[in-house]
Amino acid sequence: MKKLKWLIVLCPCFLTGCWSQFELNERAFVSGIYVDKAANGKMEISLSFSLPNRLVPSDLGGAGTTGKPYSLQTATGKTFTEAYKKIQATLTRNISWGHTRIIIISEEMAREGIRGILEFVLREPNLNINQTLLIAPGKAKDIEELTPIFERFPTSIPISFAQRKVTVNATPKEFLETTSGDMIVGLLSKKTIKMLSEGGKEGLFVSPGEMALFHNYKMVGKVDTEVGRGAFWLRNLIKGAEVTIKAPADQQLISLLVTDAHTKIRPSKKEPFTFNVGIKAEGNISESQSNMTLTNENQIAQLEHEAEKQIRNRIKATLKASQEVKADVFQFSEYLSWHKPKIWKMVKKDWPESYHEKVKMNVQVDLHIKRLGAENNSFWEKEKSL
Amino acid sequence: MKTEQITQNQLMLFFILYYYSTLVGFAASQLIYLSQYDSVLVIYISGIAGVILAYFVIKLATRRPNEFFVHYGSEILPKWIHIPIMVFFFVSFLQISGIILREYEDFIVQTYLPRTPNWAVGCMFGMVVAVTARLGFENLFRIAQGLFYLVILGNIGNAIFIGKELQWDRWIAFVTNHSGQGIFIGSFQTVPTFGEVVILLFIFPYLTQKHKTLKSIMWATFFSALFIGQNIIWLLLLFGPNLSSHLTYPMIEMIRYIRIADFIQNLDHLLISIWATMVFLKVTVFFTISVQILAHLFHLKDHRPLTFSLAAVMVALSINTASGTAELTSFLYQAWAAFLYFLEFIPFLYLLVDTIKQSNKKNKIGNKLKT
Amino acid sequence: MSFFSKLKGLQQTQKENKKVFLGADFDVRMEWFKETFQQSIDVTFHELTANQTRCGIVFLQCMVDQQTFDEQVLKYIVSPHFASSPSELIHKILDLQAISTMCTTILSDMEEAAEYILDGKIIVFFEGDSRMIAFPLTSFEKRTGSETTNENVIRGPREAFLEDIHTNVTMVRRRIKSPALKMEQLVIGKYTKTKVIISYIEGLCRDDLIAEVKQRINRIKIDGVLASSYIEECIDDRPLSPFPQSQKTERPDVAAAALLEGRVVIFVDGDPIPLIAPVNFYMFLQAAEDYYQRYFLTSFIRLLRYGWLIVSLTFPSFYIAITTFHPEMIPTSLLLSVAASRENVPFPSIVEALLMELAFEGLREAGIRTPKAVGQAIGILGAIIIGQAAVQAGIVSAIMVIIVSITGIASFVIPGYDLGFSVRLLRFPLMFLAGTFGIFGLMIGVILIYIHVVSLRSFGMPYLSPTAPLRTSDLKDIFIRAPWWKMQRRPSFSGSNDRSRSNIEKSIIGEDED
Amino acid sequence: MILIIIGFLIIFGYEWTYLKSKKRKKRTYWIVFGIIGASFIYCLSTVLFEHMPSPSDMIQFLFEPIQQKILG
Repeated sequence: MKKLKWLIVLCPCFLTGCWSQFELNERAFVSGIYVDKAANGKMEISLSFSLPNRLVPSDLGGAGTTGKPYSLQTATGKTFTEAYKKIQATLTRNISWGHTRIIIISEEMAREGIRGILEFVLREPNLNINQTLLIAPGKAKDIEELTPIFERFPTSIPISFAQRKVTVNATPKEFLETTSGDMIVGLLSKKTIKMLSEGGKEGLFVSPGEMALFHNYKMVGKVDTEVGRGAFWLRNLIKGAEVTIKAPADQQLISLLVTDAHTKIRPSKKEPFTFNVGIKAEGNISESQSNMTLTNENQIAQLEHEAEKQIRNRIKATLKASQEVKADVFQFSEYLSWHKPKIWKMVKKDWPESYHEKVKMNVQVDLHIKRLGAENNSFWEKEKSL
Repeated sequence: MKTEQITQNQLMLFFILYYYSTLVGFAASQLIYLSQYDSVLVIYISGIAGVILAYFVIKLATRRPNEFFVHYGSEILPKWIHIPIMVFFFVSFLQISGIILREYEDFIVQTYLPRTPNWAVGCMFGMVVAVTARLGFENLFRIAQGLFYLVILGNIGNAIFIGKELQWDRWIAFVTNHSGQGIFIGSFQTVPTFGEVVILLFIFPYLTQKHKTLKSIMWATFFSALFIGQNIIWLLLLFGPNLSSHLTYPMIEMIRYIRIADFIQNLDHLLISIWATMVFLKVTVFFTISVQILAHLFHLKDHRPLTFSLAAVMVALSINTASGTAELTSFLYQAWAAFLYFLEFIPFLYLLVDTIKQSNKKNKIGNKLKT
Repeated sequence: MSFFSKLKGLQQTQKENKKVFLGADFDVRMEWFKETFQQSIDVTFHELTANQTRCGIVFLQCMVDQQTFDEQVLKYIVSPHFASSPSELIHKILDLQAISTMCTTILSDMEEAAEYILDGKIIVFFEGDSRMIAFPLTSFEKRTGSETTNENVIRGPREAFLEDIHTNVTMVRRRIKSPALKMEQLVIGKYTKTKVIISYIEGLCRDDLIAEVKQRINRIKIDGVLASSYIEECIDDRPLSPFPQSQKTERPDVAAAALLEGRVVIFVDGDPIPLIAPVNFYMFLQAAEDYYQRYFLTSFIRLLRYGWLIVSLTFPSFYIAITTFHPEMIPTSLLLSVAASRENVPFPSIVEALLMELAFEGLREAGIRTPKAVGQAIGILGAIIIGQAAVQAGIVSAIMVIIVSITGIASFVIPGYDLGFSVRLLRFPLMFLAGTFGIFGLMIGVILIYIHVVSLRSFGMPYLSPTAPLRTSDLKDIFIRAPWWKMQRRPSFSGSNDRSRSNIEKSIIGEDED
Repeated sequence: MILIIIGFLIIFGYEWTYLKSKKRKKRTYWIVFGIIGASFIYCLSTVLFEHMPSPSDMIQFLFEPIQQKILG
């Protein structure tokens, strides 16, 4: 036994220092991937690196924080690998994919198709398939130029959009799960504004915007923010979001915060192409510009009814938008295949057509307003009655 | 040689790990590819087949409960048939351990140690296997007992934390989606894995309370089918059959999906190393049996001096088996199952011959008594 | 091999010790004693005449209580009232032993007499009779006022064993006042003739265990036994294992508790730390205080100890593995600060870790060996000044200092010092493995250690005993400590048929609740 | 290759001391070292001849047609 232990102790001594080992300061950590379209059918890959050498505290011999702690490297290539290997060639450190959290693809590239990108993401063992996937208008790599006000890295900003569910959080995994490559993905919007924090300089400001519809891994259309709200309901992302509706009596605006929501999609039993969408939601009133008496049970019931109707219309609008481009972005086909495998087998071949023509939706919304907030009726309402 | 050291509890816990390890880790992708939503059903069918095989194996083994199969086998079949069969068993078990080791090497190298050569991983692993084999079955099963709780903890943790990511709407598919073809092909590939219970024949003399063996095996099969089934259901609910069958190692992708409060991510390395210990157990048990068969064939007092050299052969086999993943997978999917069927049906032959011989003997004695 | 041949040689020389009988002649015997103890200034030879009989008194000057001897023995012998004739004197002293209540020994073998003298007894012999009498008036300077120094408790007894074996045995006997408590004495060591007492409780302890312990101790042929560790190394099941296979304690209460569990305690004269066998892995993680504090607290602290045990074994290697092989395991924000602190470090992290670990071990060793007054200064120097300076100079990263400190603290959390030491030792091969194969290497190392521990035995008892092989009834005192009224059965390694240890009727809900 | 030779030398030495300490019969020595020798030759040949047939090739040759037939 003793000899053996020595053997085990000695064995690594012969071997240390080879193969897979890279120290932390020999690695370049990719925090985000930007994909743009380049000329001649090539793609332009930009990798955002975080630079820990610029984060060294100055009392430990660091250079202080003169530069920004991130950098962007760009290269073009026919395939993803070709491009990233070109970047690797210019770097002193090894590219490390493990901390990539976001992939941003330009609209132009998305319209071309993102199959190649997804293929690389899936095949590379170190890349997770649960990053955030977003589409950017114009050049994707410009997003990196935004000024991170609260965060250290620009990539944290779009990631937080997805995490806080202000835009649809589509991941490569969700894309890959589908049979047809139909998906709804969040689109960013860019704007240049004056930044107070940067001493009034003009800077890029990125916010969540419209939504992109994908069919067969290609972007085929967009829906605007208003219509896109329906997607939040259908994809079960609405929890924590705000819904503004018009009061039934005086058409003034009332805002609700959805505290709990659950969406259930089932193909209807009689008609295979009609889907029952059941939504159960709870919400609190966060603001009311209307004169309606919120403490009245009947009034609230009316308000709920009105809200349900509006939500229903939004969802239907979203569905219609997706049907127009034949993109089954909410995976109704999946529900059909789970519940009615036989029917699914028959319509599998020309599903986009059937989706476009036959699919209908029965939306059942059950909204319940639970709390009114710190005030019951709007304050001016009380003065009147006094 | 000391016998009767393995308690029934140890046997049960060991067999749970034994089934669980490779099926979940390596075979899940192929199984889901073949039988889609029927995979769980396939697991249960295979489990039942395994128990039936175990019944016959135990029946054969209980006739001479304290002797080694290698020794008493020549009483059943003529020596010139028995010894080649034993040599075949020896080579097969060594080959099986080599194949599992190869799958494991590929897995580790691809996922965690890119650029590390296969043989380095194999040598490290082979060394541990040899050390464990040297300690004999008693310690091997004790190791299993200790590891079991760790594995179960890991599994439960996995099940809980992944739960919120699952798409529960998909569960109805388990009820509605069936295909006879899928069940048949899936079962054909999976039954041999549960049929590996045939190793019981070689460890039978070591067991205590031998009459309870079948019960332990049944419980072990039940629990492992439960755990495997749960993992496969989780996989299907998380990724769907389409993506699951496209991933080389769907388990690891699933574990990567665990997010606890956005702080603890990527627990895969830890959980995978827990799982790897199970693979280690499986390789070791096959290896130990093959070494013991060889030692018994030569009528050696113990198997210890053979372990290290044969471990080297195992590592060499694991590398020599296939030149690449494509060759390995095509071998595993096209010939492996049939080979295992052949291997696992040999005990039936012995049982049959033995039964005939015994009834003959009885008849003869009966005849003698009559006359 | 050479070790064994030495042992054989020893055996032969010991056999040569023959008995020497020199008859009744006074001068011949006196001469023999003087020759035997030539050039030994501490041996006193005294001749006197009492009642017309020549008496010889031989003893080790500094090891006997001369005053008591004078008052209790000599006074009577010399007094003319004691006996009227030489033959009556001899008859009274040697046959009737009528001079004191001390447990004297009568002997006539000169070699034996010499041994008795060396053991601190007073030998008295008379003209005209070959027999000699030995008075056990051993008395020497002992350390007194014992208080625990290593196994400290907040609540519970503070008494600790001393060097003198008889004091130690008494301390245990005072706690277990039962005739079933047996103390068997053996003498080991060719020159030291050290007393070794094997104590156990008859009926609780397995008979084969007692026989095994005796047989193993009797097998030892050695020049000298100066401490219990001499014996420990000779009776280990697997002497090449880094893990301790018998427990050591300086507390009589721990020894008594071990006896009550059916274990054997081996006292060695001259060492305040007796051995306890058999032992399992988990006993090294139990402290005496566990049984004196409330069970909730104890259970929590025990679980904590297991956590720290794992930390102390694997923390540096885990750090090496994840930073050099799997940085994706670290959350991004943490990774960036780790990477930033490592940015200027010139060494690979395995070298860095080894450097720091070795420095830490050196500091610890220096702290123990240096005089107490200087020790504290070394602690401050090492911990604060060197650590700080090394980080600022960019030789090691701040994270590594944290890791090494945490590991160091973790190794002190383990109550069994022996186990703590072996864990500290095993850390180094694990670090190498982690530096070569990452988490996979670490896992291989941990499996190897686990396999080794599983296969270990301490006096036939499996080292991981209540968990592998599993004995559910014994688990009450392993990871947690169940309250006393729940632990009604003795651990299963006790040989007693009647395993019930206590019978306390206790319901959790108070009786007068309704 | 050097690693294999070193490895087998260590194995050889280790088993030699093991057998010696256990005082085994001469026959055991022959069998053990025979097996060590055979495994050494196998290991060496896997390194020297990259495309040496392995048992798996044999299994594939024998059982692939059978499985094909069963599965149709």
